[in-house]
Amino acid sequence: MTTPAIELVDIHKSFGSTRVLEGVSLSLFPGEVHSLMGENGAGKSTLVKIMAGLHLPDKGSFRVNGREVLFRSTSQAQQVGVSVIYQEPALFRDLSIAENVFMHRQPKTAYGWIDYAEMNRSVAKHLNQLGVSLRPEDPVLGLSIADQQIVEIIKALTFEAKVLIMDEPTAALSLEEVKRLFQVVERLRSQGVALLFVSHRLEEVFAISQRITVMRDGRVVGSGAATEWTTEEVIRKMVGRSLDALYPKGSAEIGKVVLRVRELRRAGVFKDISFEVRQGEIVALAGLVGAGRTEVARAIFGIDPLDSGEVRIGEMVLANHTPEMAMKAGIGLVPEDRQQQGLVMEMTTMRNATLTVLRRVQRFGLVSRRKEWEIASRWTKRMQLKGHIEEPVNVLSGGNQQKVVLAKWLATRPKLLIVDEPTRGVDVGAKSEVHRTLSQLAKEGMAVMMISSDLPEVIGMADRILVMHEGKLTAELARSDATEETIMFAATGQTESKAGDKANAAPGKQK
Amino acid sequence: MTDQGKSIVANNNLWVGTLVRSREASLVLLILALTATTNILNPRFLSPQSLKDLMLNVSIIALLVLGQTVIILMRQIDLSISSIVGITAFLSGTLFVNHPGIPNLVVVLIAVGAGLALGAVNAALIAWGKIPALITTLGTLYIFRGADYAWVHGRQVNAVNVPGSFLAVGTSTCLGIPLLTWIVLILLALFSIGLRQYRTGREFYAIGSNPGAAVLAGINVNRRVATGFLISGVIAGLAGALWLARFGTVDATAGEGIELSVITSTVVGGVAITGGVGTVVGAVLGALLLSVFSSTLVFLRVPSFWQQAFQGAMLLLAIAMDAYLAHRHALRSRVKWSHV
Amino acid sequence: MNNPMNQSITIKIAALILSLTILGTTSHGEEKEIKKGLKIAFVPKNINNPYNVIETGGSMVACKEMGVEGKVVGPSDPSASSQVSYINTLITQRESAIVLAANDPNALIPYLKRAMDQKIKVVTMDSDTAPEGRSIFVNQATSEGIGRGQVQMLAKEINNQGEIAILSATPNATNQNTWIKFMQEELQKPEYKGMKLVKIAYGNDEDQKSFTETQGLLQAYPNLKGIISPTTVGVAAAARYLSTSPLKGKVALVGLGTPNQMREFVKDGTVKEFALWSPADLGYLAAYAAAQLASGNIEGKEGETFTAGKLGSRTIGKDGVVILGPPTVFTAENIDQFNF
Amino acid sequence: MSENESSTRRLARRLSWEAILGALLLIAISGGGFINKDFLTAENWANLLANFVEIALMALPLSLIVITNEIDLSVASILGLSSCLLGLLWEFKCPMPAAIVICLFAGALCGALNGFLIVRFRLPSLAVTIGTLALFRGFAFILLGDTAVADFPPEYAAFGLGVIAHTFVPAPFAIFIFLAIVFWVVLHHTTIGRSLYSVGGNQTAAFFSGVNIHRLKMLLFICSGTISALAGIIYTFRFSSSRADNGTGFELSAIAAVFLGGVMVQGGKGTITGVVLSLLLIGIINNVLTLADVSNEILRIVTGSLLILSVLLPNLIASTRERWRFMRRQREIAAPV
Repeated sequence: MTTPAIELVDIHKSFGSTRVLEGVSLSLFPGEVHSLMGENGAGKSTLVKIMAGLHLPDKGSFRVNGREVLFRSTSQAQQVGVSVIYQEPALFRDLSIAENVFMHRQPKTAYGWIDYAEMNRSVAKHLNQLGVSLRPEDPVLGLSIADQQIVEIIKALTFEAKVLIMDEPTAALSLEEVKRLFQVVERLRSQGVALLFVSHRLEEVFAISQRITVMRDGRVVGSGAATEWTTEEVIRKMVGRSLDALYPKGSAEIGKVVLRVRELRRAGVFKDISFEVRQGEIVALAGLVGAGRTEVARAIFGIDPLDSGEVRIGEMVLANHTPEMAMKAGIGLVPEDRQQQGLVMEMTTMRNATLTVLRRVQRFGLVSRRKEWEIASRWTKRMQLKGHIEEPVNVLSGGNQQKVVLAKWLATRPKLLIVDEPTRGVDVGAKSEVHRTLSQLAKEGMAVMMISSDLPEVIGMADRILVMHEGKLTAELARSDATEETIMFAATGQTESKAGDKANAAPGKQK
Repeated sequence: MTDQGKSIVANNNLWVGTLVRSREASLVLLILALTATTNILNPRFLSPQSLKDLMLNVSIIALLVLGQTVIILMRQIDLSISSIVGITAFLSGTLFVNHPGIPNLVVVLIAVGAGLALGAVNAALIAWGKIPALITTLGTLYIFRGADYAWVHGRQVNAVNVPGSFLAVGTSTCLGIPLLTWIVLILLALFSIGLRQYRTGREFYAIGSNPGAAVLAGINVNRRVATGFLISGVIAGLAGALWLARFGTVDATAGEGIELSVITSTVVGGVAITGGVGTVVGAVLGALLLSVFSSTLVFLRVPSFWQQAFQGAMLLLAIAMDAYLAHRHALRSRVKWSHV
Repeated sequence: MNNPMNQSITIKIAALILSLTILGTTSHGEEKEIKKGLKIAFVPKNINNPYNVIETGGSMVACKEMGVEGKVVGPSDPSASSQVSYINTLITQRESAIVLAANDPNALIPYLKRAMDQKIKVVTMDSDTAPEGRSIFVNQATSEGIGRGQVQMLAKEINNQGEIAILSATPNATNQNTWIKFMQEELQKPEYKGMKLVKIAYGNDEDQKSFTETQGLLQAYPNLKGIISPTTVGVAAAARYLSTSPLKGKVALVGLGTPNQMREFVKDGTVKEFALWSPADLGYLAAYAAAQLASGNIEGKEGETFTAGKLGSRTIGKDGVVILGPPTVFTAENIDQFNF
Repeated sequence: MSENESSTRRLARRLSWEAILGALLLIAISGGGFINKDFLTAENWANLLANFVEIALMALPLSLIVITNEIDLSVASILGLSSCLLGLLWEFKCPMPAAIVICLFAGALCGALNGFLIVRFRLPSLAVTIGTLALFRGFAFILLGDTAVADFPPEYAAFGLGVIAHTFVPAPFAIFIFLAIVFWVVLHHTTIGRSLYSVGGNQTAAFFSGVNIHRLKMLLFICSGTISALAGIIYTFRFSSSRADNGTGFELSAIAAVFLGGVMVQGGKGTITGVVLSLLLIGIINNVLTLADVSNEILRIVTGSLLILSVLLPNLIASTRERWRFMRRQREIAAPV
């Protein structure tokens, strides 16, 4: 076998006290598409960032073409031929495609002027080779995400990239666009480029890769030629942790319908979304990243406008609503990104926790510190928050921050609580605290809608599971029918019957 | 589905293309229309003297607009230019007074050097002191003008003491166009080429368009931003020397308040205040439009007080229009659009 | 003459005063003592106007002669509100007297009254406030004489025919408005029925504003035959614009200007004649008036007389007005005899 | 980035900006008294306080605006416009109380225009208020042109000049004290204040928490317009003078005071106490320098430098600390790899 284009050996990486990578080894060979798979939080992104030169590994060796390297910046990586294409391309929207490709290294004419003709020629050549009908002079403004990725790929090609790493490039693409991307990938592979393809989508992985590596919890749990894998095996490896964590969803009395949505549509994002959530029920919304789950939640909460459809809380119909109105109707939303959307990092826990209930901390029009304290401490105590509530939240750990976000929503006493990835990036202790709280709340009659990519969590917590794929609901599974496999099949867009067959093929998992 | 997608993309490209091209075109049209209308109402509007005055009036603003364009392209702003003009204008005059017979070019070079030094103060504070450009240049607007007053203190340089050959720059013409305007036109051509044909020029656009991506592309953003403020300082220094040539008499107040006209011209000329978009030609046309506009007001005997209000309204109109077009474009291309 | 800058202005003014013909006769016998330890502050319209610098320069010479502690403070913009904070400070500093060139006839009154309540003597020079705001106003010449004289001067040049305009300083300047009032009265006379005042423009005593206002006047009123600019900044700026325009010699310009600023334009024919009193003498006289008041030698009543050094004795007229004397008319023939 | 912030925060915790300002203020007062015997007189303090009352008034709502990460450069133009409008109405024999109300209302309208453009069209407040800076000043000139109105009734002029009985506190300054207390209560002790900080700290999180950002910002700009108009009325009475160029350039002083008061440019931080202290500090420095016959131009340099230093110093301290930390980390990394 030839020398690998990139070879990672025993890479370790921690952020603070969190170990993200624990001894990962990976080799990419020229002329091969290597797929890297794993659940969210498995450590894929960190690995990609190390290869891109954005992070330095704590330990381990990194070889390019057999030579030991240490990237301190992305441009160093690019110079030795390692290019990365991210899910959201970082382009200059006001400049042309050709200029984006050649920024900071434009070819020059004899007089020292920028050689636009040469630039355009070179980009046009690549565009042609990739079979894309774009012109080099076109501005990037107005290009679809897929086309923007093409621009990034061409940028990588002009670096004469020997290694091309694509981090979930298809997450935001339509089927047609994916097809075109794959043609490009195929062409590059045949030219001897080593490709690393990070994806959740099983069918894509099997369609294009020669080699598959599966990661879980910062480790490689399986690696081999694509022909040696079956879909089921990949899924099993990905999720295959034992259900050791405690998911104490107790039985709760399922009551009246709290949330009923009908025919929700937001063009280009999701459509035909209808479901309901009842009192005491935890409904999970499962699916892959980019399937439109978060977007549905945002629309229900009034953050993004709906193109059509109806959101009904109890008897109240919400239309063109704002979060303020949604809150009045009794909805709470624990957003997916707690630092960007959930908390004001510089403010104290107390102020963050009462931000949603400002009306209730007043007395005679003024803020009563006592009431603030009462409300904030009631919920933070209940979740056993560590740390003083008059300290800014940015000194807290991820898990404790998540508890603050939960607390601020529970303080509104919502009828419906939407939680988006409630346990992402939190430690085990906080995780079970969150689960215990959610379960408790359901018991007290709250309706909970939970978005999660953590399948064991979904299965353990939910009474009912709705699965989304590419903006549509593809399955509704009762708790008793749900296995990681059934969910994953629906989430990867396999047809219903096929999902069933495959699930049956996995003995002992299906009832 | 794909065909449809592609046709939308193609449409957009066409549409954007015409839009970009049409900013300059529509400015030219507006200027022509305004000139024609005014000339019908008052035929003296297009008399040679009046045209000469018009060109002279716009020249110094247009010159400053060149520097400001570079700054705004990078999402920055330079309010201190008027104070730099004030200092360098008086400096040039003093040089003529204290060193009779000093070559004109030396004076201009010294003024430009002084502009560079003052620009360097801004550059250092913004690029390395990490103070937002607005605050820095607001502060230096004060400081430079204060220093100007403290230094000049009621003195005045009179036209008598400035050599005729230097004053000629502000008065005499070549091929019917004042020398001052020629200087601006030459610099306009140089800036146009610089921003279009050199890496540094393109990097100014890149930084304003997407600062994060600029860093990823390996551009030294700090250094480019600093370069921009140095350029702005140099231009302001030159403008100071030419201010003396144009007006002959300068005191400590030279140039006070013109930063607003310069910024308004630049923005009206299509340089987006959010960075990354615009050309120097457009910006200079913006300056010309405003100048023709104030001239029109004079010819139609509208009190000159109306000028300022019109200028403000035009600036608001320009940014509102830019925002509207950008918003419409965002809707058309269906980029995921977050509400916040 | 080679050096218009005012570094050595005091020396020159001293020389000038020595060489001046002493106006009026003095009788040294009735001269009263100036108190020791007086402090007099001079507040010009703004400190960076060359005219004001010459004027207060004269005041400082007088202070030196009298053994009085004098100082010049004031704002950098000619506005009444900026003067207020200086007046307040001077009250706090317990000056013996304040000499002021008022930027507004009314706005300063309450503050000046407060000063007088605290036994601080107030003298205005150049530009008056309403009489209740000061004890003595030291006037250049009779306002009536200046105003009517300007009209007569211009009428002579344009044969009593045609449209004329006035280019003034700030709209609230008391002296300017008084003169303009007398100009308008003079124009009512039948011999001037062929002359029509079409516009009063304001250059705010800023060089560039005056310059562009002149330009605007000529553009908006193509039939303009003459301009009166009773302010040194205005007349110099107007002359400069005219000297480079084809209208040079066709549009007559008269006004009040300093010989050094106007020399070039008189010699090249842009301006035939203009007038001015000696600003230094004005400041000198005001200083003496203030010192005499503060010494208790006079109270500012009509009919009182006091001595003013080289200028001899002066009598206080109606409303506490003291007159310096008739202005000098400068022409190509005599201008080289003057240097200020 | 977050580490940068946290080190700034840590610095802030260790040495509160208000404490630094307070110390500087004491130094300035004692220094002023030492340098000049006239400084510590009641009369001088009456002048000192009266001199910056308009700027102080405008700085109050401006602080709130900067806390929400916006800016309003048009305040001084609204002051000028309201002054002109008051003069014009008085000239047309409008009864004074009615004229005052109309002026305040006009100020509110100006603020509403700012708010509308910023909130509805999502335009950057910097660009919008540069535009309205010219527009409102232009309106002022259109209203009064080059003329001035000066014949205000003595009782109103007396209000502008007078002091509160038996104290050295000028009557207009009493309005400022009152409003400063109101703003202090609103910012630090009401839910509006809580919302303002959250919007400035993290606009997205505030929006997700149901804070009505649009309404909040709209209110702020209207408030800023109204108070600027009030400042214009006070200015007019103080000088018995209504002119189109009244208060030109005051926005710079107001902004300088806000930043010097510890309101962070990035939003989310700052207190009314800090702003009031910085206003006093600037006022005292100006007064001491004027008493020492330091010329007007030096005052400009001082104001400009204070503005820059108020942002530069915290930045420098934070970045030096950051660099130290970075270097240490680099050494740690370099070793094993």
